Amino acid sequence: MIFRIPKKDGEWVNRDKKISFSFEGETFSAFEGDTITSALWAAGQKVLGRSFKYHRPRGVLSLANHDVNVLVTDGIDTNIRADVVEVTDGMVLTAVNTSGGVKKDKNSYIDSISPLLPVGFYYKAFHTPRRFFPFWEKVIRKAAGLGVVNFNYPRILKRKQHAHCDVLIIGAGPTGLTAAYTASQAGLEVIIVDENSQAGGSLTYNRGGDTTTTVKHLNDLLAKVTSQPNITLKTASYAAGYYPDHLIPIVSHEGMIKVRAKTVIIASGAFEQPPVFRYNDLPGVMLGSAAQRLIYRYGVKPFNNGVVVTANDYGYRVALDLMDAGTKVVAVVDMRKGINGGRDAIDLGMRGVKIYAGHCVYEALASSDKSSVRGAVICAYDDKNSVALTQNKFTLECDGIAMSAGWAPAAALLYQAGTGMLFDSGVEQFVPSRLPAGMFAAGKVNGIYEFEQRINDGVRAANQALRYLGFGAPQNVIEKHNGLSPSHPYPMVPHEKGKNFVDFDEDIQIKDFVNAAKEGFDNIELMKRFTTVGMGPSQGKHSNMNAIRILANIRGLPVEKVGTTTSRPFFHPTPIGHLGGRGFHSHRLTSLHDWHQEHGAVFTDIGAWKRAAYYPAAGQSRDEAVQDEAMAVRKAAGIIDGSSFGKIEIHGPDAAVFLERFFTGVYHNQKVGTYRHVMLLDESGVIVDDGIASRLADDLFYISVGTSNAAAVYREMQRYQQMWQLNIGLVNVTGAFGTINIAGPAAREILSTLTDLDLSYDTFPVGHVREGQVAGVDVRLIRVAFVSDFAYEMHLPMAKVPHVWNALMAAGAKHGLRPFGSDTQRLLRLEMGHAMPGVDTDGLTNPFEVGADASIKMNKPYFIGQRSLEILAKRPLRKQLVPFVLAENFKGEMPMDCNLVIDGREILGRVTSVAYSRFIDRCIGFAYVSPAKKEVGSEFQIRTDSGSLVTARVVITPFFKN
Amino acid sequence: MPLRLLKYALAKDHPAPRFFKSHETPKKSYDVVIIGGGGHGLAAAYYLAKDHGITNVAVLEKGYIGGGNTGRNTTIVRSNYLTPEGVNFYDASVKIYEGLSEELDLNLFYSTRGHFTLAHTESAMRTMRWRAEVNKHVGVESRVVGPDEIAKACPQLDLSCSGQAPILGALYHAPGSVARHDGVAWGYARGADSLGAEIFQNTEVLGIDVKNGKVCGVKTNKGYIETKQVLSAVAGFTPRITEMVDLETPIVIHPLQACVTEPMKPWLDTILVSGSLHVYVSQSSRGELVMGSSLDPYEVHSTRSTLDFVEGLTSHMLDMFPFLSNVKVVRQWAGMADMTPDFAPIMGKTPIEGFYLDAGWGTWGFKATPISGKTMAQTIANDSAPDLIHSFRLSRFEDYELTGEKGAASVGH
Amino acid sequence: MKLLTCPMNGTRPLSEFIFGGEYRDAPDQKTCTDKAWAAYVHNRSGAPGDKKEWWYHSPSGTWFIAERNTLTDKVSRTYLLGTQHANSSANPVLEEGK
Amino acid sequence: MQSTDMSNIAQTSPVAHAQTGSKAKWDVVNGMKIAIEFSGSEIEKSKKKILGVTDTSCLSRYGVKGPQASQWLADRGVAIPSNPNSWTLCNQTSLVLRLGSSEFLIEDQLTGVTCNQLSKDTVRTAGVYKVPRADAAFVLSGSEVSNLLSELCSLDLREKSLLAHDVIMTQVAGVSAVLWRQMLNGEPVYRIICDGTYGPYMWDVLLEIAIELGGGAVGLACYQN
Repeated sequence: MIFRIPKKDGEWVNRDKKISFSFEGETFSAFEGDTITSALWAAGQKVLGRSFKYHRPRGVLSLANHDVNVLVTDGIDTNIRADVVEVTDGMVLTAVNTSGGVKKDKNSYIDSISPLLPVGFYYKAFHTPRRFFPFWEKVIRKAAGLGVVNFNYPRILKRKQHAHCDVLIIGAGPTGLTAAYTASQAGLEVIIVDENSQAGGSLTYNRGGDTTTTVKHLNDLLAKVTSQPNITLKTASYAAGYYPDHLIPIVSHEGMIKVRAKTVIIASGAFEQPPVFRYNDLPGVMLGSAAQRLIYRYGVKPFNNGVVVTANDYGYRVALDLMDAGTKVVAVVDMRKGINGGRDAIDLGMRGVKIYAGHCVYEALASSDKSSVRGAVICAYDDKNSVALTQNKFTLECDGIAMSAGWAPAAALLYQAGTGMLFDSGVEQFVPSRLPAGMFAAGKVNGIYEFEQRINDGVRAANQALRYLGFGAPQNVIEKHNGLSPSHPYPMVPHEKGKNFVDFDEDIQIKDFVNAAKEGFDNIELMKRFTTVGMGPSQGKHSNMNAIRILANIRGLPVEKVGTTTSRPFFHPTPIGHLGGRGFHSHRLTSLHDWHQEHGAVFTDIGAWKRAAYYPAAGQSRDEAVQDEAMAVRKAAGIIDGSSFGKIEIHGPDAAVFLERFFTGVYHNQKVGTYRHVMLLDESGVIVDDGIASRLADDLFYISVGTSNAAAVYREMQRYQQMWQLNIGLVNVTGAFGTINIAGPAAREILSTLTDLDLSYDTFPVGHVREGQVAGVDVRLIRVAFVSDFAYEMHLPMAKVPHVWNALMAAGAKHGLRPFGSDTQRLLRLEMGHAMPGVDTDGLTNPFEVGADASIKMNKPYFIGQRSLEILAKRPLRKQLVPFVLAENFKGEMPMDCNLVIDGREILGRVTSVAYSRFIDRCIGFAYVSPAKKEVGSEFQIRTDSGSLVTARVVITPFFKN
Repeated sequence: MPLRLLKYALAKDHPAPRFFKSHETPKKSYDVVIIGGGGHGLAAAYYLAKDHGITNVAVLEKGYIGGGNTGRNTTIVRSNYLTPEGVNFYDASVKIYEGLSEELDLNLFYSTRGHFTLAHTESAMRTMRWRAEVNKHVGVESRVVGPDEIAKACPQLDLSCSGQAPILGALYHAPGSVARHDGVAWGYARGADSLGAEIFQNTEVLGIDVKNGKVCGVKTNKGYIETKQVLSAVAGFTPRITEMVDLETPIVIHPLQACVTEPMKPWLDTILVSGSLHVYVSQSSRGELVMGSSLDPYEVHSTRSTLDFVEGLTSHMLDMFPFLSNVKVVRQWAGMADMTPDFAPIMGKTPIEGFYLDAGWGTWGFKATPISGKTMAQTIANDSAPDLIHSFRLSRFEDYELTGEKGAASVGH
Repeated sequence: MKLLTCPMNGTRPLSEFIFGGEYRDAPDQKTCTDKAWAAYVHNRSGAPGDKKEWWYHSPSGTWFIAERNTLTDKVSRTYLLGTQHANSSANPVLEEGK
Repeated sequence: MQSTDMSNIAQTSPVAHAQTGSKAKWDVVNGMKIAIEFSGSEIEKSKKKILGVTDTSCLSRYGVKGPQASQWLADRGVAIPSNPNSWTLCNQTSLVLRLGSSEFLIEDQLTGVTCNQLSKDTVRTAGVYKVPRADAAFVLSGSEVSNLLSELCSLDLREKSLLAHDVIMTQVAGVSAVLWRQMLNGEPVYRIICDGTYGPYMWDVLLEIAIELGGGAVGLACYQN
């Protein structure tokens, strides 16, 4: 650890805990608390990764979670951000996106052919002749992408929780900590988060050589904040984005906390921005704040002999910190004219540091293997017109360059929340001008840089939040930044040979912007898309501001006229496992679910329900099982659990009126003890669902409808009742009642052993309803002929269904009673000739097309969809649903649901249901045909999957009557 | 390296000209004014000039070209629709796309990957067969495939979807492709510009002049433009334009969201769609997973992002690809979609003479870009819509002759 | 996620609600023309602006009316149909500020 | 037709399906077979302190709604909560929950009798509509409950926000549910009820998280005396 320096107060590494890990095959040691990068840098390892496009060697840039050229993999996980991820003992790491290792990346030749890859080159070539494109595409796809995904990576379910607070503060720097303490004094619930593993923000690295004062400031603030029970401080947690009504997900290693805040204070600080000069990307060239982080967080000396290039006064503090770390500061190169840097400059001068004002780094010089810096070429610089005056350029030997040119506000969440931002030339950055209700900004993000002013701004923002929440608090004003701008308006050094990088993610240089503009992409959004600036993993944190400046310069516009690109979540890339979390897949079970399982049922999902589809005997196919179950119903008896059906009670004197408006039929004259068909349409006359309405009393109807639409039908009833305000009460008993249907010639006899009700077919015919007891349980007994003419459907409390079911099974044993499932029910109802909404209809089917004219009572004053039916009735029928059979003992390829009905080139319609019925010994089904073919006896052609044509003939229903 | 890149290496000055001239103020009048500088509007301008020699055309774009849904969609191109009208229409689009890079001399990265629409339920399987049969009938390569064939094309896919929604099969559509969405707009812009059409960015339409049922001019923030023919090609903003001419339509706006991951080395070669899990995903040429889901559930004229969208999408992505837990989502965004009651576009003439609609694109606009441009150009040139788009006419709603795409709506995009 | 205030149950995240579409008065179906009815059934006032909308709070089964601006997505008030007086605001979080 | 029939009919808790496989001890309470013990009272008592999940579906419930419902209940001596979405105690042994303004759910605690009395009254009255109940009901106890709820429900359910007599209808793990706090045997607990057909799902979700947080399944026995 040759670059490790003696311990200083406040560092983040624990020197008592030594750990070791390997990188690119070499073993390294580190301290607990080191990030991968800090540990490697401490060991003198400079080439930490390769760039995305040119595969240039890269080292430290920010140490602030946007060094995306330094992504590593541990073989399990990939695209690990080395600059911020803490190294752990035994880690085995390699850099991603290299061919043959980070030191000798075979792809580094791309750097030398970069002239062949102008901006947007992939739009300009590879597509002619067309037949070659697939080849080029493979080449390019291989080159693209960063890490390799591990297909065996385990599914990790992170916890996702909700939290609520009065004030959420983003950023635990001096500003945020101050705001938190101020807000907490009113007894409010405060949550303050920071993405760093420790709170303190700039106080943890920016010291200007003065550790004592800085650490005292930090400790005082932390002490105040931690003393408040109503403040929750979360470090290593970042605010991933802003969503409407102050919903902000806070992401940490543990998971995601969705904070719903009454007010939000953004104190997220600013990102340091690199000046742009040739080879500003060499390992050893880093942001001033990155050098400071190395020194004070990790006790690592950034380099031995350093040049500081600055375009603001911050660089002078960086120089002092470097000296504090034992780095020899060869020179401070200030791109600005005149005497700057205030007291720090004098201090540096007295300590013998040469200061070159009005100069720039014209280019950094690379060591022979391009793996590090060997010097910096310095020349005079006219920073008003940003031209390098190279006539007297000279070289300074050094092994590192620290860059300070200014800042860009970390304003992503402010933008996402819809904050209006204005460019403040006093600080050369965008600052909030119009904040959304309940949202406040403070500190650097607000254009405030001086320490005391940031403290005051934290207090001010907290007071504003308090007033917003209705508390009394002083109204302070934002203190304007006094003094020179912390950011330089145009820290760019042109160089004919280029390689002066603006976006390190995507290897974009100044000339790329110039050329993009030349080609017409001179709008910031178009330029972003054409150059891909800011589209890399760091999302423009270090490149967007310079890109805007360059475009403004090209177009001769002020920066604010160029504007910014839209900010979108996420602030940092956020793992899918965190966002997905524990997936909830709710489902409903009937009270017979255990029974079905024990009897080998195969289940199918219908809406939220798990229904028994059929009960195969050992080794039995679905079709065999279904035919057996169907035969049992036809020859003896079958029983099905229909508990998932929709069940709705309509009480009250206006019940019949409600039904007549809601459904297509007539109900006012319906006799108690009978049921009638109900059909629901939408306003355009399309069939929504159908079912039956049993009249249990003058003022009580009991509706049962299909499984999948039940909730929607009930919901629509509630909506229309709100409009109609009839004297009724709606009760949804779908979950409270279960349903058993026993069907078949033996059904009546089986049932009769368990009830005193008179079940004879003539006194209790199809269409009638009784209430009574079965097996000692009160039931509603309905003679519904959906699957069979000899069927009895019982509706009873869900919890008592198993009792009745078991009683029936026992009583039915000697009659050959067996359970049947929903798949069998489909076949049975088909044999009976009943069309099913959703199966035999689609999103546009009207009642005429399914021949349901009988269910439509047009002479009523009103029902939903009536007026549209009047219109449709005048129009020619487009298609008609018909029952059909295939030839007797048809042996060809079986048609399937949704095979087409074909007439030459014309599609007449499609098959909606088709099956072989063992009972009828015929292939039967429903199909849509052209009205011309709807007459009984007419024939049409169905085309099977393999393309053969099968002749079908229109018949009457029920099918077994043919 | 292709030779054509050499010139960039040799030339001292970047040798590429502007894609399209930058015009500031429009002329007094144009034969045709196209509202909307997205793919559709620019394609219409291109084909008006190329196919019909109509070049006195202005394309008015409120923002920057391709900045609407053209630049926001997930770039999937396919033609496996449910109705013959739909299949024919989108098939014609696919056929133009296949040669478009050459025609526009711009590499659109039109990449045919094959498109699987996964079915997790019996009823979904029915819809897949329905679409497959119609596609086959019209001559488009689609068929119902079983789990093994899906596994062969995408071995990384968990066919049981974590046991939550086992995959029963899929509709396989061989021509399914992806393309560079921005490039499509830029290519058409360059083509239209070179043939004489004028493109105006930052030019907003403030009103449309209609006198006794005829279009006679357009008011813009850059002055008044006389014209007898106006095409509205502003998916996401259609109701604002139709309101200017008092034209009622069924269109309502719902946001459609999408998101993208960090780049990773290519592994997903096909395009996958799951209706039940509301997921569609492909891997871009940059190596990002480009993912989308179903429409936002309520009307709002905004491109705001929501967290529940990305939560739901990622949760279902993990059902399909459990190993993605630590792959990171970089960015989410949204576009505004023109939704119609039958999930089909509204194209062609309107009751207002000289006012043409290219709208109602729902979530299907990008794949239709070339053919909508071609057919709308035809419609404008002949003042009559070609048969290919007859069933998409606005009057179908008054006639109760909605198209049947609704049946396939659950599996869109 | 966005918040919406149910007149009966208070402010809840949008996930608890189902959007019921624009609230519209139907023309008199006895007297209106086929054309007018078809327009009512199919056409919508799709331009952005203040709309009266149906919303349904699923856990409690409450239908109510929300007056919402479809451009800003801000809800000005919500109420049960027939009780027009606004008995709740769009979003306490955003409107507590004085 | 609310349980006028012979009550000796075997019923099983709607949640039971999720507990088959667990070595639960079963008993019949109020005519319903329900899990009364899972891992022994000692262990369960300790889990109960951290995060206990208990199936209380067997408690008798009675539902009624309609414009006249509150009058009808009042006439039968049932205490009516004054505000919508709140609950009150009736005869010390029954909870009366007011769901919205005109629907009521009465739950007899282990010793309560109100529901049985009410259900004997089978005469149908204008403006009073009985709501048959078949709920899955749960008790959540212990120090970690709000931690668990913070993952399953987006509302602020901490004691300072969910007041003593509040009743809320919301979604828990994506399922519509009624939620409130109450005292049980002198201990503060959270209560969740949802449609019985969602019972097994809800149990699985609650238990999975409870176990992660150091709690677990607690049998009804822990509350029976």
